[in-house]
Amino acid sequence: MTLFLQFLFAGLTTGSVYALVGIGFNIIYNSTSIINLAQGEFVVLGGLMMWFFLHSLQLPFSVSLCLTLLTAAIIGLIQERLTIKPLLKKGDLLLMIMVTIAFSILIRGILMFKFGKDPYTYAPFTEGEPIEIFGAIITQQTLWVIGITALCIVLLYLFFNKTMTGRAMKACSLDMKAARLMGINVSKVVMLSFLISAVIGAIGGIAITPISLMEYDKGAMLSVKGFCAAIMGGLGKSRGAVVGGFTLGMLESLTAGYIHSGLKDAIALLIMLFILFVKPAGIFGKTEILRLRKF
Amino acid sequence: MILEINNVSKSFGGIKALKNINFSVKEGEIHALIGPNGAGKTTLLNIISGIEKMDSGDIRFKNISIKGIPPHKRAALGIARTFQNLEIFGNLKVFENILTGLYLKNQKGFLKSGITLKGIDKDLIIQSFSILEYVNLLNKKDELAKNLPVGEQRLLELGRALATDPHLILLDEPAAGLNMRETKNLSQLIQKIRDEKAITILLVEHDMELVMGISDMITVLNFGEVIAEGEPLMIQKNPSVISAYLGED
Amino acid sequence: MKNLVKASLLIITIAIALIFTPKDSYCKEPYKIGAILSVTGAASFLGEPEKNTIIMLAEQINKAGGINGHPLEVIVEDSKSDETQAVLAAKKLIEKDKVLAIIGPSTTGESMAIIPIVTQAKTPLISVAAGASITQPVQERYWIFKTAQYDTSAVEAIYNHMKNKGIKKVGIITITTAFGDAGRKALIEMAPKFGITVVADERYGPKDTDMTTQLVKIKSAGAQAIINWSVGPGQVIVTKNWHALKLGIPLYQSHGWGSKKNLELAGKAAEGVIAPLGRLVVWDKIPDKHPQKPILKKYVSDYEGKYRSEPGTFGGHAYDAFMMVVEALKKVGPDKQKIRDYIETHIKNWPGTGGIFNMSPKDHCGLDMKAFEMVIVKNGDWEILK
Amino acid sequence: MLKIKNLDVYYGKLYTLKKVSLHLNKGEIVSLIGSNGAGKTTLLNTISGLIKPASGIIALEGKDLTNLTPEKIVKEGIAQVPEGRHVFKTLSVEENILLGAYSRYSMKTKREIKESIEKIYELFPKLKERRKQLAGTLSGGEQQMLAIGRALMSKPKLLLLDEPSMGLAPNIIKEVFSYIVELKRVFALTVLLVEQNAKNALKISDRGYVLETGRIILEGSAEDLLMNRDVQRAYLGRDLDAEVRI
Amino acid sequence: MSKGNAIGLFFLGIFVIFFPQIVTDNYILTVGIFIGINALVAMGLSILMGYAGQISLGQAGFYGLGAYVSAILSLKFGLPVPISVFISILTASLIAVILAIPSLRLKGHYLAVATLGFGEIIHIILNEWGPGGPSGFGDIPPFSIFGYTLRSTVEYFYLIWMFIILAMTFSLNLIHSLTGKALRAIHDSELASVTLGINITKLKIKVFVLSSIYASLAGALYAHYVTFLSPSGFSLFYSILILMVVVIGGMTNIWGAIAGAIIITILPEILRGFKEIDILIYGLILTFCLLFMRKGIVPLFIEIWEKRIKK
Repeated sequence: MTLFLQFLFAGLTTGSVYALVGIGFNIIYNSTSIINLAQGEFVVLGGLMMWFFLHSLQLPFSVSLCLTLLTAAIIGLIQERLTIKPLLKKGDLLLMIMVTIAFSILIRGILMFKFGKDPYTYAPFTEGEPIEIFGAIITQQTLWVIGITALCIVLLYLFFNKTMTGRAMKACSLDMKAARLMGINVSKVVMLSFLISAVIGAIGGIAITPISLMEYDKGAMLSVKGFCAAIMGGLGKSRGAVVGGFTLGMLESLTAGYIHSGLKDAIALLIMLFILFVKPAGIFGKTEILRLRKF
Repeated sequence: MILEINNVSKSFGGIKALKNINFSVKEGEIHALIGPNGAGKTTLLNIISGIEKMDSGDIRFKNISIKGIPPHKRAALGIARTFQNLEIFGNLKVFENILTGLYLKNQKGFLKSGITLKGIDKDLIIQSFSILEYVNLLNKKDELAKNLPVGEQRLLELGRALATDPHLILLDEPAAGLNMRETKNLSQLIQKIRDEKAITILLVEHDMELVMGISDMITVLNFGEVIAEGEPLMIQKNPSVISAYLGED
Repeated sequence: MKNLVKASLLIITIAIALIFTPKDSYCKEPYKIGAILSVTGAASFLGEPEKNTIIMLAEQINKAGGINGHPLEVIVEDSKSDETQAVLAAKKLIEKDKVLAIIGPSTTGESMAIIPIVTQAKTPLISVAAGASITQPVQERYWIFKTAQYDTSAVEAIYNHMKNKGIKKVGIITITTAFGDAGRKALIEMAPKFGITVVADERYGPKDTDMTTQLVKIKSAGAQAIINWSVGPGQVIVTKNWHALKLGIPLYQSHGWGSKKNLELAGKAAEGVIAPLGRLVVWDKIPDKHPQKPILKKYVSDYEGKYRSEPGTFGGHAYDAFMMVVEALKKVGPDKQKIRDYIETHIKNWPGTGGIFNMSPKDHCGLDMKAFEMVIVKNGDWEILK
Repeated sequence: MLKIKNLDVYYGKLYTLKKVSLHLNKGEIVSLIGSNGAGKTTLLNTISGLIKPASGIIALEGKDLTNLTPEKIVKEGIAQVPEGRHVFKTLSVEENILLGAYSRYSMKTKREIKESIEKIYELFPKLKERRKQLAGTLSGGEQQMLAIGRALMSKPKLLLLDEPSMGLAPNIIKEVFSYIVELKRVFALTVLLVEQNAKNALKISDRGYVLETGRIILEGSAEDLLMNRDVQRAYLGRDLDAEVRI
Repeated sequence: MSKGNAIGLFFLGIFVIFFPQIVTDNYILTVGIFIGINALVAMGLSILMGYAGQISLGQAGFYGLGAYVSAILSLKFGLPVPISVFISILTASLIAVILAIPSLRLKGHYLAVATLGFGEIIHIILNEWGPGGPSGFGDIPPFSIFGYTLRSTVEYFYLIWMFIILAMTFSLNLIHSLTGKALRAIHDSELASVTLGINITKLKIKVFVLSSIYASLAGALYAHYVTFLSPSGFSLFYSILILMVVVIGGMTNIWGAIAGAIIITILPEILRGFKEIDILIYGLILTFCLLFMRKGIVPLFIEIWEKRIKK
C-alpha cells in the first residue's frame, strides 16, 4: 500500500507537467487546428528564466515570477506573429508541423546559447520537511506542483466559462464564421491562445524545476509526453488533457514500479500509438468536423 | 437501367439527409437531380461514387449491387464524377491531369514503373491530347491546372472523368461560376458526350435553364426525399416542385 | 559608432600584431597533434573542460618555447557527441592535417567508432573515455591508449568500501546512456567477487524528472545501499529524491559525481553521499607528499585562473593524454610509431591527474582502483574517507 | 440607409457577384430572392465583411464600410444571422446570447447587457426555459430563434437574415416569419432577408430584389414580384410565354 | 524519365566516377560518403512528402533498423554482408507495411506524431535490447562481396554513390511514370484521386515502404562503413535532420534530397567554429527556409532558370 501510494505521488508530479503541456496543446489546437510541437520548450523556458531572474539578477521571487511569465508570453506572441500567422492562411499542414519544429529548435538554440548545457535549479517554494501520508512521503514542492496545476485548471475553467474573452475563444474554436459575425477578432484569439499556452507551459516549468532541475534540451521529451496526454484525453478537450496527463504520469510510474523502469517511455508511446490507430480521424476527416468540442 | 437507387437513407449526427430515396437512371440519358439547398443532392452523389457510406438501402450499377465497394473500384466499374468545389490537381499540368484519369485503365506495377526507363507511353500522351481536344482545352495542355480560369477547370475535370472511360458520369454543379457563354458551351458538350460516346450522365445543377434545356429526365429532391420525377415540362408544372422552390402559399 | 571605432581599432591592432609577429621566432616546423572532443552535444560536459585543458596546455608549452624548439600545433575538432562526426573528424585530422597523434574522443562510442580508422592510418590514439573495450583486447588495440580510469576500477573502489562496511545487498539505479550502461554492466559483473548481491536493477532516462518510484522499489527490495551511476542532472535528482524519501540507507554515486556544481544543485540533500573520485577533485585534501599533488595543484589553479570554472575529472583525462604525447614527442620526435612505443614502454610510475600510470603492452590504460579516493559529502564539501 | 453600388465579388476564382447595386430604406424589410448559387449568401457575407469585394461601395447611413473588418462592421450596427444558424452548439443558450453582445461588452455595459438578455427572453420565452441547455440540443426552430436573438444582442440597426426557413417544418417557418415582423417593430430594425422560400419572404417584405447568377435581374415592391412571371423563371427556368405558345 | 533528368543523372554518374580521381583527400571523400547516406534517407522521405503528401518523423527508426539488423546478422550470425543488408531491408519494409496500414489512415499531425512515436520506440528498443545497449557495439564486418572486402574510403564512396544513382534512377522513373502522376494527384486531392480509380491506400503504403527501403539501405551501409553502432545516432534528432534536408532541398524535386544533404552535411563542418550556436543556426536556417523559401532550393533554382529562359 505504502509502495503503491509512493508510486502514485511520483506519477502525480510528472503527470502534472504532462497535463499542463497537454492543455497548452489543446488551447492552440482549438483555435488553429495546429499541434504546436514547440510546446515543451516553454516549460524549459519557464524554469530557466525563473532561475535567471532569481539567481543571476537576484530579484525577489514574486518579481521573478512575473517577469518569467511575461517572457514566456512574449515568446509565445513572437512565435505566433512571426511563424504561425504568415503561414496560417496557406493551410498547409505539413508546413505548419515543420514550422513549429523549427521554432522549437530555435528556442532550444537560444536557451543553449544563453544558459549552456548545465542543469539549473533553485530552492523549493517553501522550505521544510517532506510530509508523510500513510507511510508514503511527499515533498512540499510536489504539493506545490500539484496545487499549481489544479489552480491552473480552475483558472482556465473560469476564464473559458466566466469571462467574455474566454467565451469568445471557445466560440472561435466552435464556429469560426459565427464568431466573426459576433464581432470576435479571430486573429487576436489565435494570438491569445499562443500566449496562454506559453504561459501555462512556463508555469509548469517554474513549479517543477526545484524538483527535477531544468536544462536546455528537456523540451522535446516534454512535448512528446504532453502530446500523448492530449491524445489520450481526446485532442481538443482540455479536461481530457488533465485526465490524460495524470493517467500517463501514473502509468509511467506504475510501469517503472511494477514492471521495469527501462520500459516506461516505451509504454507511453505504445499507448499513444494504440489510441491513434484505434481512433483515426478517417481519410476525409469528416468525423473531425462533426465532433462536438468541449472544454 | 444503368443505375438504380433503392431505399437509400443517410443521416448526419441525427439529421436525416436522405430518406428512402428511390429512383433509377436509364442508360444513355441525361438525368438531372435538382432541389433546393440542403435537399441532399451532393450527399447522394457522394454515396453513389462511394466517398460516403449510406446508412441503409442499396445501389445497383449495371444490375450489380455496388454496396460496400470502395470508391476506387467503383471508378473501375465505370462511374466517374466531377466536383462542385473543383478538385483538380493544381500542381500538375493540364495534360497530366488527364493522364491521372488514364491511369485507371493503363496502370503498371509500382516496381515496373521504377525500372521502366522511357516513362509514359507516347500513346497515352496522344490519347490525353485527343481528350483535351474533345473538351476544347488542347491549347492549354502545358499549363499548370491551377492557373486555368474556373470555366476551363470545370472542363478539365470533365475531361479527366472522361479519361477513365466511364459508363456513367456524375456531374456536381458543373455550371457553377460559369458565364452565359461558357454555360452554353458546357451544355453542348454534355449533350455531345451523351450522343457521341453513349455515356450516361447524372447531373446536379442549379442553373435551371441548363437543366431544363438538356435533361431527358429530372428527379426533384426536397428535405432528403424525392418529391417529383418526370420530364422537364412536367416538372416545371408540378405544384409540389413550385412550392418547394418558391415557398408554400 | 563607438563600437565601430573599437572594432576597427581591434582589427588594426590584430593586423599589425600579425604582420610584426616575428615569423622566425620558431624556425622549426611545428608538431601537429589532433584532438576529437565532444565539445557540443549530449556529452559536452566531458568535451568542454577537455578542450579547455588542451588549449591551455598548448599555450603554456608554446610560450615556453615549444617542444625541442618545435612549436606545438593542436587542432581540436568538435565531434558533437556523435559517432558520425567523430569519424569525419578523425579522417580530417589524419588525411588533411596529418597529425602525429590524436587525443580523444570523449565518449566510448565515439572512440570505438574511430578505432578502425586510426588503426588503419597507424596513428596513436589516446582516448579520454572510460570504456574497457577501448583498449581491450589489447593485441587488437595496438595503437590505442586511454587515460580515464576503468569503470571497473571505480566499481571496485565502491564495492571494497561496502565490503568493509558489511554491506551485502545493493540496489543499483543507472541512467540509460552509454555512461550509465557501462557502469551497470560493471556493477552487476563485479558484485559476486565482493560477495555482494544486486537486489534491484533500476534505470531512468536522461530527461526524466522524478526517480522516487525507482528508489522506493530499491528500498523495498531490501537493499542496504543504493548506487547511482550517471552524469548530468540525473544524479542530482536521485540525490534529492533519496534525501526527501529518508530511505535510511547510504547513497553511493559514480566517479561522475566529482563536480562542485552537483553539490550546489543538490544542496543539503547531498550530505552523506559517498563516491569514488579521482584525486583531482580533492587535491587540496591529499597529503603534500603524494606524488600527484604538485601536478594537481598547478593544473587546477592554472585552469581555474584561466577559465573561472573547475576542470573536473574529465579535464584531467585530457591533461594526462596531452602530457603523455608531449613527453613522447620530446623524447622521440615526430614519429608516430616511436611515439606509440614510447607511451607503451616508458609511461611507468608516471604521476598524472587521474592517478599514477603504469602502461605496459598488456595494459594500455595503466590505472587501477588506487586511482580513486572514497569521498563523502560533508558540510557542502568533499571529505576523504579513510 | 444601406447603399450598395456596383459590387463585384470573386469567391475564390468564381465571379459570383456582378455589379450588384441595391439599397434599403430605414425601417424596411427587403427580401433578396433567387435560386441556389445565385450569390445571395455571398452578398450578405460581403456586407458583413467576411468577404472582401473586388470593387464597389457598401455604405451604411453614409459611412463607407467597404474595407472594414467584420468586427468593425458589427460595431457599426450590422448583424447577420448566418445560413444554417451557426449557433455555438456546445455552449449554453445563455452563453450564446451573451456572445452576441461581444462587440459592445465592457465593464460599463455589463448591466445594460443583462437587461438586453432579459428583453430577448421576453421575446422568446422558450429560450428562457432552456437557458442552461446546450444550444446543440435545441430543435431547428429554437436554434433559429437563438441565432436571431444572439444577433440582436449587438443592438444592430440593420439585421441580415440568411435563409431563416432552411431546414424547418412549414408551421415553424410561419412562426419564424411572424417573429421577424414582430422584431422589426420592437427594435425598429431594418431587415435584409435572403430567402429561397420566395412567397413567404415576399409576404412580409416591403420590397424585393431577385438575384440570378450574380446579377440583380428584378426589383420592385413585394406584391409586384409575387405576381411576376420572371420570378418563376428565375427559379425553375420556365419560360411561361413559351409554354403558352405550345 | 524526362530528358533533363536523364542528362542530370548522366552528369552525376560522370561526376561520381571522376570525383575521387581529382579529389584524393580522404576527408572530403568521407564527407561525400555521409552526404550520400543522408541523401539516400532523404530521397525516400522526399517522395513520401513531396509526392504522396505524407509526413514522417520516424525515418530514423528505419535507418536504425537497417543498420542494426544488418550489423547483427553479419556480426553475430556470420551472414555474408550483402545478404544481411538484403535481410535488413526486408525487415524494415515488413515493419513499414505493418506500420503503414494503420498510420496512413491518419492525417497531418496525427500521422506526424504516430511516425514520431514509432521512431522513438525503435530508439528505445535499440537502447534497451540492442547489442551493447546504449554503449553500442563495434567490430561490425566491413562491406564485402564475392570475397572482396571494401576497405578504402574511395571504395565506399563508389559503393554508396552507386546506390544513390540506382535509387535516383528508380525514383525518377517512378515519378515520371503514370504511377508518379497518380502519386502527385494524391498529394493535390485525395478525394478526386479515389474517384478516378486510384487506390490511394495501396499507393501510399508502397511509397511508405519505398522510403523505408531507402532509409534501411542507408542504415546498413552506414553500419558496415563505420563498423560501430550506438543508438544515439538513430534518435528523433536524425529524423528531424532528414526532414530539414528535404525541406531545404525542396520536397517537390528528388534532386532536392541531394542538394539538401550536401548543405546539411557540410554545414556542421563549416560551423565547427561556432560550436555554441550551431543549434541556433540550424533553427534559424530551417525557420527561414519555411517562411521565405517554402519550395526549397532546387525548385527555386529551376524556377529562376525557367524565368531566365523565358526572357
